[in-house]
Amino acid sequence: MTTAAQQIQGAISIRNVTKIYDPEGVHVVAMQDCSFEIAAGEFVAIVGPSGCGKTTLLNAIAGFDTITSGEIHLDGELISSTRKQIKPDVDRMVVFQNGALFPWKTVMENIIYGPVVQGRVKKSAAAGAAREMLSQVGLNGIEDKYPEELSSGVQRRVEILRALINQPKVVMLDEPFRGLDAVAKTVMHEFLMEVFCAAPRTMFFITHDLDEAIFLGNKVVIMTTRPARLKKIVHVNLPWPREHHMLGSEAYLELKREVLEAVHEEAKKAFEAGEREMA
Amino acid sequence: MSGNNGRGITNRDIFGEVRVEGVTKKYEKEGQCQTVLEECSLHVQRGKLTVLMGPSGCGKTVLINLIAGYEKPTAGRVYIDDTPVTGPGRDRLVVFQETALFPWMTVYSNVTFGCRAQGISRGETKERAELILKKVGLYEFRDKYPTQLSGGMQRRAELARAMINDPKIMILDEPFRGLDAMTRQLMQGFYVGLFEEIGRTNFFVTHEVDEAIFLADRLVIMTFQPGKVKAEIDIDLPRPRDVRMLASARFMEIRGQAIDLLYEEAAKAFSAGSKTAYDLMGALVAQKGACNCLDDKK
Amino acid sequence: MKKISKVVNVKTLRGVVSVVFFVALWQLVVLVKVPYLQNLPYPKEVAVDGIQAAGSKAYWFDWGISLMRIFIGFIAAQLIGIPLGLAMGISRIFKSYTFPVFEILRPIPPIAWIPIAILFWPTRELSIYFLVFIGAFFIIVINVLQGVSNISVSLKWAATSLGARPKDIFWKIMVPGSLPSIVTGMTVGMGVTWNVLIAAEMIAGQGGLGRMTWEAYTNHNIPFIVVGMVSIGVAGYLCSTFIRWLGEKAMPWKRKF
Amino acid sequence: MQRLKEIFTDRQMYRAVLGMLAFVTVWYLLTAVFNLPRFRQIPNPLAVLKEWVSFEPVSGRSLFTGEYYLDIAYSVGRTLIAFSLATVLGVSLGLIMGWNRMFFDFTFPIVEILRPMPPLSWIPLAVLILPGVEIAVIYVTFIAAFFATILNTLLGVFSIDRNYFLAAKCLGSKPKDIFLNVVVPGSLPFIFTGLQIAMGVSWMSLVAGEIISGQRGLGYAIYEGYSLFQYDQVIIYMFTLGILGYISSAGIRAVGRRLMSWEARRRGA
Repeated sequence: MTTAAQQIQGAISIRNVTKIYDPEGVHVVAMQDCSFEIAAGEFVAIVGPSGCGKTTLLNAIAGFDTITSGEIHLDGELISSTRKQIKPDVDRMVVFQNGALFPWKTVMENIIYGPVVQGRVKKSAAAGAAREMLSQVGLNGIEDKYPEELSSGVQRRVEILRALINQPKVVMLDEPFRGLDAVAKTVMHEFLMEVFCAAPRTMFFITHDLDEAIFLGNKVVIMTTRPARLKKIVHVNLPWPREHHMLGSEAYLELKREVLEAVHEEAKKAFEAGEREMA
Repeated sequence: MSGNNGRGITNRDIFGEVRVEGVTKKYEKEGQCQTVLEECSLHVQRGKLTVLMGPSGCGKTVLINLIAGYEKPTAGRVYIDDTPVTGPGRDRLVVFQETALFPWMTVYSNVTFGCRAQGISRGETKERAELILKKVGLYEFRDKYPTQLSGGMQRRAELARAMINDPKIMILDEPFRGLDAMTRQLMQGFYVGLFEEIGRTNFFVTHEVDEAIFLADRLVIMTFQPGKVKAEIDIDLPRPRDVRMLASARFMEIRGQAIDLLYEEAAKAFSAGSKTAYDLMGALVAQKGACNCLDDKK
Repeated sequence: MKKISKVVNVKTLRGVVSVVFFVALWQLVVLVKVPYLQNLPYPKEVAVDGIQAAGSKAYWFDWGISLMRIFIGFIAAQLIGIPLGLAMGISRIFKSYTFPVFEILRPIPPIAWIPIAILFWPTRELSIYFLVFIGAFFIIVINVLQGVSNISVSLKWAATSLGARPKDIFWKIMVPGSLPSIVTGMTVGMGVTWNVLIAAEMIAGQGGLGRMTWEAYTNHNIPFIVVGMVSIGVAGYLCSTFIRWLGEKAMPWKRKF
Repeated sequence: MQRLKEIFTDRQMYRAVLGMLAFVTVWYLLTAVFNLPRFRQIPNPLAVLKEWVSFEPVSGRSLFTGEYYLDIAYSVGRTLIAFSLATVLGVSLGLIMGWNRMFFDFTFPIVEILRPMPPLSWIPLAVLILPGVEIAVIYVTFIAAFFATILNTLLGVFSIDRNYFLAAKCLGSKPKDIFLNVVVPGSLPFIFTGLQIAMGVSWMSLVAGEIISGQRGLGYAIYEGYSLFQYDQVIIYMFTLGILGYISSAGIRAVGRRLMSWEARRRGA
């Protein structure tokens, strides 16, 4: 994957980003002075306590929401700041937490929605590309089904394909495998790794599952509890493609211990803060 | 954790044991007969935490309903301390999936529901409730309604509602389902701490491998339809359990073992045409990687 | 200061603008004599008539009559409908006997009962109560029935495990569990009830807001017709608000913080 | 197994039939046999049925007379016109209101002012102002359906998960695409609930409108039957209205299932 690094785009630079919701009223500081860099073609896993502002960061990068101060650049181009907010663009694709496949469209209609609505290709050409993509990952014969007829695992994969068909620079996934059981998750990891290795691009992957974060990530970014700041970045130097036997290796366990400690500390803080807030 | 609770009662009186012997459960739905459990036998040991795992649709919840007495087996028997189960009873309390707190009662009324239904005096009820609410850290929240609590607090309230009755057996059906991973882990720590302090027979059902291994004394894995026990693994991680164990070599070893067993069942489920399993195998066929790496491990 | 800025925001401003615009449009329509709509009274005429009416005893007497009819018919519908719905929801056998009959009578519009009601009940007043009752009855039964069947089994099981007897299950699980649906049913029923009452008063009534409006019609007093309509609207709105308030009081657990 | 299922459903059927028989019997006993004071006036079920299927009905209206179907045609025609108008206007207004914040802020207060007035309170004004009683009756029927449709459409738009909007945006949709691909299909389930309710109130307002304004149709026929002492006719028309109401809401359900095949398939799965 490093050989292809020259053509790969999608370097993200997050500089001193602060986000305050409802500054005049409740005044919730979701993110404070958060900065870090994501190299082009890197698989970054973001972990942190729930409600800490990971999704806020994702919304800012995707262009769904403005930020209060700071700047976010994509390949040197300003994509989000206080002065100027750039609308979501097709170079950044999002896979949502609870899934956002349109329930009223079939799998095929969902996948080709992006290319057709952008007016890039004809419907038939898009359908051909979609069919090929589906068969590559072994999902033949589901083109005419509605999402809710499929298991959540398949739904997730279709949603990832719907993002990938647009050839984005960055794919952002917000806890995409939440709620799947352990076996289904392993399959999803294989799937994601395969599509990533086939065509590396920047992946911004929010998760709560530490094994998943280390197993898939080039680096694991650990955020603090609210207001979200950068707590620690753990670089994962396991070779690609990742394989399951690595899960037992000493190097892996060492990484896991490091991440676990940092995350657990923040989770406890978040929990206590939450309890205080309720009272 | 042993029977020494200062009341001079033996272990046997406060901790129950469950024996499921050759239980079969069939359902008739739209003219079709579906065997959910077949010749299923299981032993939940006295004072131990037994965790049950299996693919979705393997009849975990049905097994719980049988033990709790909400449903009756088609064949076979369930024994609690050598007495056959005939219906629901106060010696076995169930903590349900999602939550079954009564939304129209405050935390206090929920927790004391059992005491009031059994006609225990007001003073004693109050005393017991205060003790247990303090233990689960909900004393200040006793006058709130369940919807006003966070997910983690709701689960603790439900644990308290069951524990206040001193059941001989606690049955927990995926009690932390729907919580986010972080809260879930904290709840696991909290729950395992309570178990290590009080003991009592616990029967815990989950589909999370990490959760299962982290909590269990003994891990039971079920087969896909019809459900019966496929394997039992003794978890020899030391107690008290600590989150750091999640990163221990022994933990990862057991985890790999469990996932292999579950994978086999998922494959079987696929050939049975299960919707959930379709996606596992669809991927398995296409991705040699997945198969290879499984083979590597064996 | 903060409070004021919360009340006077863009949204309320737009609301005020839209209402002012609506009244202005009304005025304009009459002024430039848009075909048919030119027969409408000016807003001012309606306002004057309304203020005049508010000062007269007869006007408030009509309010009282209508409210009393609603009250009696509606309460009767709840007293009979709620237990019936609960019984149908709890006992499947009872439901399979009664539900079909219920389903045959339900689609008949309540107003179609008017002749039979007049025929059967000895006084007009009683037949109006009956019509109001019919308007609210079917709706409350259907809602209670749905409410009971939506109560999750695990709540019943949990209660049984904790040692609750059937009596406890009924009073502590079934009744509070179906309360949200009861309130929904009452809110919807209140709307239908006013509709039925107005028709019944116009057709068969003596006194009441519907009759008042009808008399304005026979006298060709158009401004007063509008006064009647507005009065009916306000009365209906007050009744629905009252039910919602009652619902909030009865279900403190639905309140968020 | 098949047999067990049949027995089960049979038992349901058997109870339903028994329940209805009991209802008719009680009705018969009260009206025809016991000769109770108030019940005496009410026609008994046998007489009603005889009249309904008679070739030479006393009232001139039965299953075998043209008059009967003419009455039905009048009412159905009015309901159809009013209901379609309400659907077209209500759904489109509701969709735009839900989609555009500004439009919503300007129009919703007016809707809220007009909505609490029961549709039937419009009758006197409509009769006086509108050209012709026929249009007044249709207008009253329309008003009833209109508010129910508009409100449910609004609810439908508001119920759409925010993520669908974001996903559509991020896939490169323009506002028009979002409207057609997210707003419209996303609110369909609620729109159809609204249409069901609207159909119910339409029939009710229609009957009242026909009675009060004296236009031909089922409502009028009911009242006419009452004034001419043809009480059998009243009951026949009540049931006819019930049947028509049931058919029309079943029709809406069927159209809804057609348009929302994703919902139907999910339930089937």
